[in-house]
Amino acid sequence: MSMYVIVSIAILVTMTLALARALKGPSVYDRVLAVNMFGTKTVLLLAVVAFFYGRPDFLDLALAYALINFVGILAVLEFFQSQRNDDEEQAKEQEE
Amino acid sequence: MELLGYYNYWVFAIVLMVGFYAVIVRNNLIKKLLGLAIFQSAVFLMYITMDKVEGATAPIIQEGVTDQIYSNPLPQVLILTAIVVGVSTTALGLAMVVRIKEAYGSIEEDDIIAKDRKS
Amino acid sequence: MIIIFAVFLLTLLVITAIAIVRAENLFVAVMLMAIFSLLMAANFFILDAADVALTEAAIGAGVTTVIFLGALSLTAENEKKVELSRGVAMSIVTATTLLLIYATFEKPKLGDPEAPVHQHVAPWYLSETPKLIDIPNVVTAVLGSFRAYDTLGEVFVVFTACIGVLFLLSAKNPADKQSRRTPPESIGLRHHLIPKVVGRLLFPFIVLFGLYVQFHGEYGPGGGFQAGAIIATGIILFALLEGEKTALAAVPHSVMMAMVAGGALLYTMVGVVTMFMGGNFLDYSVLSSNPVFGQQMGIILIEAGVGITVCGALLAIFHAFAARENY
Amino acid sequence: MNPTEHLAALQVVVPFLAAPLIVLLKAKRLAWAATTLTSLLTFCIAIALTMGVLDGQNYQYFMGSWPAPYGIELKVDAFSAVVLLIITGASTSALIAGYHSLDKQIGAKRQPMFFAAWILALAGLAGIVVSADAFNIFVFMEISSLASYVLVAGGPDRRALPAVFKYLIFGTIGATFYLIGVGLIYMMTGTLNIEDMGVRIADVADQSPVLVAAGFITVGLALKAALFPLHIWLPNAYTFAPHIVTVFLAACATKVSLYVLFRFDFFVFQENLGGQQLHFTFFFLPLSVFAILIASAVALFERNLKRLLAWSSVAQIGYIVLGASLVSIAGLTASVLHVFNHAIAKGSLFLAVACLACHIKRLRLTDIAGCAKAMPWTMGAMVLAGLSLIGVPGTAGFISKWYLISAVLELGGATGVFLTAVIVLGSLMAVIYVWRIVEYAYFKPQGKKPAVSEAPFGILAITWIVAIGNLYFGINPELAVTLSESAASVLMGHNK
Amino acid sequence: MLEQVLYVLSWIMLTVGGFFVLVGGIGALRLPNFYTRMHAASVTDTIATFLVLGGLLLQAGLTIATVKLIAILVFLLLTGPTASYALANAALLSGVKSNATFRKVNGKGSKSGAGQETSVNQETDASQETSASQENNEEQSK
Repeated sequence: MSMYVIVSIAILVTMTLALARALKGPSVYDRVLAVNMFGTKTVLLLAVVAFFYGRPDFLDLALAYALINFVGILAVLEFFQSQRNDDEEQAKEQEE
Repeated sequence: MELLGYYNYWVFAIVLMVGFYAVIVRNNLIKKLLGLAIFQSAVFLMYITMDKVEGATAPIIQEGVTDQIYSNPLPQVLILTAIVVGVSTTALGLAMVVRIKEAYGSIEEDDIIAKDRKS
Repeated sequence: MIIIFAVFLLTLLVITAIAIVRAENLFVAVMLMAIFSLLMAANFFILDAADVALTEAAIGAGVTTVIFLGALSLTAENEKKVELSRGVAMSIVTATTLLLIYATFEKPKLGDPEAPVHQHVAPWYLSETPKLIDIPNVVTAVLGSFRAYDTLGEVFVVFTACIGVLFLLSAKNPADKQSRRTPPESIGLRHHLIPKVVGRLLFPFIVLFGLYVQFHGEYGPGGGFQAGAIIATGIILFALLEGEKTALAAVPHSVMMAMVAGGALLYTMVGVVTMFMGGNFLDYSVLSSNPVFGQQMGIILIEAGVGITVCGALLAIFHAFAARENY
Repeated sequence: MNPTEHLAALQVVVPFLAAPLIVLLKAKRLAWAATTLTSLLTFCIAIALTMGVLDGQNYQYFMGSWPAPYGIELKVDAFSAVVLLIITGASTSALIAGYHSLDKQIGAKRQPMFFAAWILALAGLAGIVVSADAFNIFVFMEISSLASYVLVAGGPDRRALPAVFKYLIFGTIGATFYLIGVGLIYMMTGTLNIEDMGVRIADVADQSPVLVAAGFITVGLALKAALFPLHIWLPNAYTFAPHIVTVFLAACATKVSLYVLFRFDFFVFQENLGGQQLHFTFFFLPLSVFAILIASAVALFERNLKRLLAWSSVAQIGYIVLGASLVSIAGLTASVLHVFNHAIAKGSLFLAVACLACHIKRLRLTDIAGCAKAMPWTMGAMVLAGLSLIGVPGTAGFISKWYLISAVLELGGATGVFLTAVIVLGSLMAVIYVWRIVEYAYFKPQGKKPAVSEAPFGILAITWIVAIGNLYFGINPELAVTLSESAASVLMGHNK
Repeated sequence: MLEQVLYVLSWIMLTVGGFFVLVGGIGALRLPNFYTRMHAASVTDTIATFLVLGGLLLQAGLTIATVKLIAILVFLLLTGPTASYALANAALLSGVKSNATFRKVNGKGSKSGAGQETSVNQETDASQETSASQENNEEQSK
């Protein structure tokens, strides 16, 4: 039992630190990094808590989280890219 | 421990009102929708809090285990519905915001009001 | 012990909520919203609501973030710092908070098994489900049979939202008059070979996992909503990697609409068939000579309807936002 | 299957079946025809239900055959029957008018989606009315609200968009407040069925969560019903919506929220919560008086025809709530009667507006100057409906105002006299704002604009049918009065 | 005997995993610039994940849970580095410099800076430099 608690506490502390990084910034990329890290830590936490509760069949959830986290990060990247495209085009228009 | 039993409900009240504050005070329409999403999430927390039974586990019946008690399934069903309702509202609101941006060139409430006055 | 974790997570939740409201950059606010959602989902899980946690993660953290980002890229990223009638709002908000906190003190405590919620209807569900429906997941039983009419309504909420978004975003863009520029071909994450390869590798597994969640919903956490959202997320991943066009070629618009309408229709038709077979609306026991088996069959059918509609609707909404840029 | 058994469910299931099919239709006329037919069918079901209720039948329906507190129960009584008639009737007549009116406002390609949203709004509103389950009401409330946001957003003016956004924000806050209230009551009673709640709440009635729940439910539903200080979303939403949407929503949307409010309050709270009757009166009576006076006064100075009528709607909600806030059989009868009569009057007024809009683009009062010459039939219908709105004897509006005044006078004393004065004053202001429309249409010289001609026959015919309804129910009020009286006794029956 | 060994082993793996999670978290908060922080975050995504899930695997024995755990592990080990790569790539392309934030940056002024960086135009090297210097100027002025 106790080792689950230790790991959970470590994960929780790290989640807090990641949240602090997300609040602090300074750049948007730092925040995205923090969100990603927060997501993977949630996956770990869920896996550990599932064992702690003695219901390992709930690992499905952790899997779903991992997946969604990944897609979320890629969506953010696509967002950056589309913004860069916009900026480039605006710059071109200004040159013209 | 006595007071911790109410902690969830306090968090519910505070988060609810943080969201509500954003909805009524913030000028930006997307911010309003974010506030609305927080506002609705707080209600989910309230419902889910009441389903917990001490020492129970999620209401998925384990075969062969007889003395296990289970948490209340009903609030969970209700909140499943409410989550979907929430995301539907958000999506519709965002579609409106996109249209407003195209029609007015701004998503700030005071700009929109000013532009309507002019026309 | 776990409850202390929950308290800790809830504190983080409050901090995140305040940070979202205070952030001036909307992108940052949306990122924090994803954290908010994950925190909420972790809390739900700790409070024994596995199904809800799955839904909140799939829909709240996944799809909502994607839709918000889609809307952000069409509007503006920064917020003007103007606040309307702050004093009045502050007093309303404080008053209501105090009222709600006042109301907590006569509420049953967290986890109190004597609370009235656990007395009347809920024990009946827990004790009768094995007899009447015989599936382990009581949440699915209540969702699919005892309160199936609510779920039908919920499917139509999604349906309405989908129609609404399509209706709103099918209007002409007034800024289009001088056809400002040829839109950039949306080609997905073009310079990113590694995400592309990994994404392609994962895509079939995501869909497979979605199907697993769909059909395992009677036995474990999951069901139509979660599965629909997960499969939609998978296809959104595909669209992000390969570009809008390829994704639309794979799942064209007409297919999405057929899914949205077909799922809703399937659900309603199950109800109508039970009516014709002599039961009440959505009384599945008449579907088969063995009422328990009929119930299970009905639940599988309506869950399929839910999954199809949710998946189609979320995809259609995503594409409506993504395609708006190309107008 | 015996259809009469399933009538209550069919009221919702029929539009639900139709909605997905309508989305898939490509041709706009086909979509229109399908929608109108469905709406007509629901209207027939509502009539059948009303006849049954008048025969003393009590419709009770268990979804999925699960008994009441475990499954979801549907229930139709006299009160529901009145509201159902209004909803389906308004929807059908507005749709018939839409054949001519809609093309100018919404492109052909988008019409199938618009009609699907329409039928969903209809299903949602009907679902709220037939349901006897508190959470189920929330779900259907959301269907109807989301669908009506879509409908309002169909307006061609860009100002429709901020208006509908505001509508969305307020609507969602209202619905979420309702959800909080239901959650708190569920927490204390363990049930979601409204009648079961009424039974089980007795033990915990004095505890703070229940009191707070009563507050949240009342405020949330008042917000959705656009009761006076919470009405700010309404005028713009009604003004910029497509004309036939205004007909539909003005006739029933806010009234359905009032329906839920009354039902909840009279079934669950009043008999159990100590002093709830007094609270109810103290909360709603002043608000309704303000609503009548202030909203009517605003309408006096309004220049846009549709917004003028929208403000008048806010005032009329005041009358309805005034009747209910007396917590007496007479007051409630007047209230339900006014729900019915106002729906007819406002419906025909907005239908006449839709007729005007066939040829006049903007609807400021100055734009309709002198149009009575070219459009005598349209203006005739509008005058008739306006008379009913004022409450001139011989029209439906008179009956409900009469019942309202007699209910108020039952109170006796200074309050009775004061409230009578308020009602009379409100009616006088209605005279003035209706007169302003008449003055512009009949007595102002036509501007330099090109001559307008009479609206197409179809839309005119439905306008006149509804307008004559005003006369019919003014001369033959028995049906409406009987229904309202039994509705009032259903509500008050729980009060003994 | 074997059971006890496995138990001890899983105990060690979980504890060490927890340690790495913590180290990564501290690093992500404390390290001076974006790329170093990313390095710290990657520690939690790879070795820590491996150790924690591995520890759970040993606990689970041979059940359906094992399969799920392995699936999660593979998934995280595949996606974590991919996300890191893509993020670093995006940051680099938009001109986040590894030395740009070495200077003591005032935490409060950071929010407006965040908006700036995404709109940096990186058409040419010259513009990149000017924009970077502009940023520094702004940071200094705060």
